[in-house]
Amino acid sequence: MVRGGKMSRVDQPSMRGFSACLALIRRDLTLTFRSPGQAINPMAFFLMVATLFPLGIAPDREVLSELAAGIIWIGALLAVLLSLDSLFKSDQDDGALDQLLMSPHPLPLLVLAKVFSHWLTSGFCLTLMAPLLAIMLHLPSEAFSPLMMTLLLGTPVLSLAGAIGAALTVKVQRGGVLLTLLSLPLYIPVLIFATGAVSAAMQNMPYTGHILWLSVFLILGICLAPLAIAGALRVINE
Amino acid sequence: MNWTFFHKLGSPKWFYDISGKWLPWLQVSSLVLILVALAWGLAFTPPDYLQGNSYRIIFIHVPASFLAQSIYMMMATAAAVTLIWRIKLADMALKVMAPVGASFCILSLVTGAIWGQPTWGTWWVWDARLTSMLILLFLYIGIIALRGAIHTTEAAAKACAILSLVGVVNIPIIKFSVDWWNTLHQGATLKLTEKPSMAPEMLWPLLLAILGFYLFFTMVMVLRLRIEIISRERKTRWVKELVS
Amino acid sequence: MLNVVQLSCERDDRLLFSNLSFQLGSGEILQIEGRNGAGKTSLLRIIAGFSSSLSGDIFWNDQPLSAVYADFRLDCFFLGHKPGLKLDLTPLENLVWRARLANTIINREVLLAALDRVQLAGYEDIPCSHLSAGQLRRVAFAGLIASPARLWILDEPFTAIDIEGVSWLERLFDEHTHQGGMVLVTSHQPLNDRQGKLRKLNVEHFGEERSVDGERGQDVQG
Amino acid sequence: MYFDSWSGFLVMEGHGLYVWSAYTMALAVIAYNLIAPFMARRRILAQLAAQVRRQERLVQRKVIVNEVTTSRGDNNENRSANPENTQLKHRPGRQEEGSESVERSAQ
Repeated sequence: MVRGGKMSRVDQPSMRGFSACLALIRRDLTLTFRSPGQAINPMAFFLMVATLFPLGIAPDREVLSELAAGIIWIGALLAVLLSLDSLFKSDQDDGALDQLLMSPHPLPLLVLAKVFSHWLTSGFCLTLMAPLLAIMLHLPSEAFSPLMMTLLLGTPVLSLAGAIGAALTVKVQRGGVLLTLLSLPLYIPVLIFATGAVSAAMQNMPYTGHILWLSVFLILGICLAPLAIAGALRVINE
Repeated sequence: MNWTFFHKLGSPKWFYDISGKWLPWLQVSSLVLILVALAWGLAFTPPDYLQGNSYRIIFIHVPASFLAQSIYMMMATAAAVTLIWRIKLADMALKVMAPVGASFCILSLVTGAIWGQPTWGTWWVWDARLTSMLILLFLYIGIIALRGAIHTTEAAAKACAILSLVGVVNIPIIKFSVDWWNTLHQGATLKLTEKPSMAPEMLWPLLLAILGFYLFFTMVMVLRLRIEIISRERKTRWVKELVS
Repeated sequence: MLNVVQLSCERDDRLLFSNLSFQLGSGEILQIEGRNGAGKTSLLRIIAGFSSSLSGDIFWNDQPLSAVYADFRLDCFFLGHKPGLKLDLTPLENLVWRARLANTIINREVLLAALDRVQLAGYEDIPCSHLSAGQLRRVAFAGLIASPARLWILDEPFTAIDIEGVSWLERLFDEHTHQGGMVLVTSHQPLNDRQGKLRKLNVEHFGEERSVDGERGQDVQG
Repeated sequence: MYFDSWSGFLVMEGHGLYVWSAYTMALAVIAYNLIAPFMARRRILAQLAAQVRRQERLVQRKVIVNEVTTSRGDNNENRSANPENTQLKHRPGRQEEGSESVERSAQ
């Protein structure tokens, strides 16, 4: 009698998927705190991008306030891309990725935990830094709240979409450039709606539509991206 | 429902023999059609009242754009077939279609830019369709680069399949957001590739050109697929006999 | 009980092995031999469930592996070439996250006892980056001891292990098989067979017997 | 023919440059798509031919080695236990490369 694959009720251990995710998140966070270099790089890069633009274009107020949202968002996008390269590669190098694939828990769930811990150390920190840069770039005050909201909703999508590229290029030696190439097309809708929201706010028009669209992308990312990431990891590690 | 046909279709040797018969017909018909269509469009149709003769570029730009998009759709279906039924031929098709699609994407971009010059006086216009086409080119280059970066054939096959499926999910989102972005920033400029109400004598050469380009694409794909089959099945006896 | 039937694997259009079959009952050790590149590691990774591009079938407790992969992984411990430990974490932290990932509830004492058994008693709170390759392997073995998995799949466990480490490991295998466990191991050193439960399988016997003929190239699995 | 003269056809009331450059670009893409497969075909066929030649060379070298070993093998029968044929187990089917096939084809 071939059952549907589940052991009999009695000896089936309760599957604690959630505690496995928590353990993964705790592990990644302690790893980041133990070697903070990994988390500082994207923030330093973000700050540097924001200082290069005034030097390159013009320091005066009207020009910068017009460009501020775009500069901040493109800086955040590139900084996230920078930190994505080592997402799965560090696990691949020391064999921890095999343990991840060997876990009885569903891989998309574990991958979601890993991407969440990556977002905490990269996207979230960039969002916290964004007001500082907004001031430096003379962003008008009414545009601060949409900027923060779009960053808060948009950076997780950047991590999720970028993780697909990271999973696909985990075994490629110098996969950084390829990762950027694979992830950029997925970033474009987020960039468009985020900067659209801020510029709409600057012309004091309502920007709730943009925020709703960004949350649509976020939910779409949370549902679909882990499946693609898990599929890619399984395929690459055959 | 017997699946023998479907599985037979999947075997490289069977495809190699059948395509051997189709090839000459495809070659002749596609080249003849393209020549006729382009000659007709270039020399015999009257100029457009608004854009003058520069609209003749439409006979290349529109077929190339259609082809670039539909090749990506075909790649997505080949990717789905590779992942679900694991038919090797589908992966060979996926690998072979990418460069052809990229070349037509580039052709569509360049002809669009050239067409933009006489109409607006600037070489590059951030028009919604041209921008989407540019992003589509990034998707193509991503797949070609990923195929080159992973060396084991099985892993490369499945990775590219996943990437093209992710890409195909993303195309409508990109199209929607680029169109929305375009209307937000620009006034109602003449949409470049929006076909002005096509007079019949302009429409016929265009349809002929589109058909010619699609036949040309099928011919090129069959050519490349046969070579890929020989390369992948080099260990089988029928390829060894073929080669020696 | 693991049962592999007519397994064949093609890697980069090179036939590694074909129609390879074996059974592994509880209390048995199976050593996979073969020269480098013969496909030992690929065989282990296929059985552990990493690879899905194979023809032939694998049964776990006489159910197809694809249907019971969660139960299989609850009961299986895989040790690859690399120890699978994060170098910035301490051995204890490494064992904790690996146990959590494998869904086993483990308290500190059990882990400390396991570390003690592998002679790493004092090292539990030193970052793994300070440990040598041999010690890292022993931390992985501590994970092995602490895990309730019945099937052990070990890929070249004897690398970077000194002589008395090898005999210690063999005693560990005997103890595990004595309690009804199963061990699937690849290594170049011949294991001495104290309790008559050791069987050997050479992957090369199932190697490339004949060039892939036309029909073979046609089948859908490819 | 809409245009009255060949030169009119080339100039196309000033738009000729753009139209013709677009069409040459199209010609370039069509040429690329036609030539690339043939280049690839030639490269792969050359590869396969080289592989077949390497295979034959391998076989010939084995035949020569066999004659040498069998002639040497007759006069020093006692030293026959060289490492290759200690594990003279029956091997199902022929082994393509590797030293075993030396002693196998010698049987």
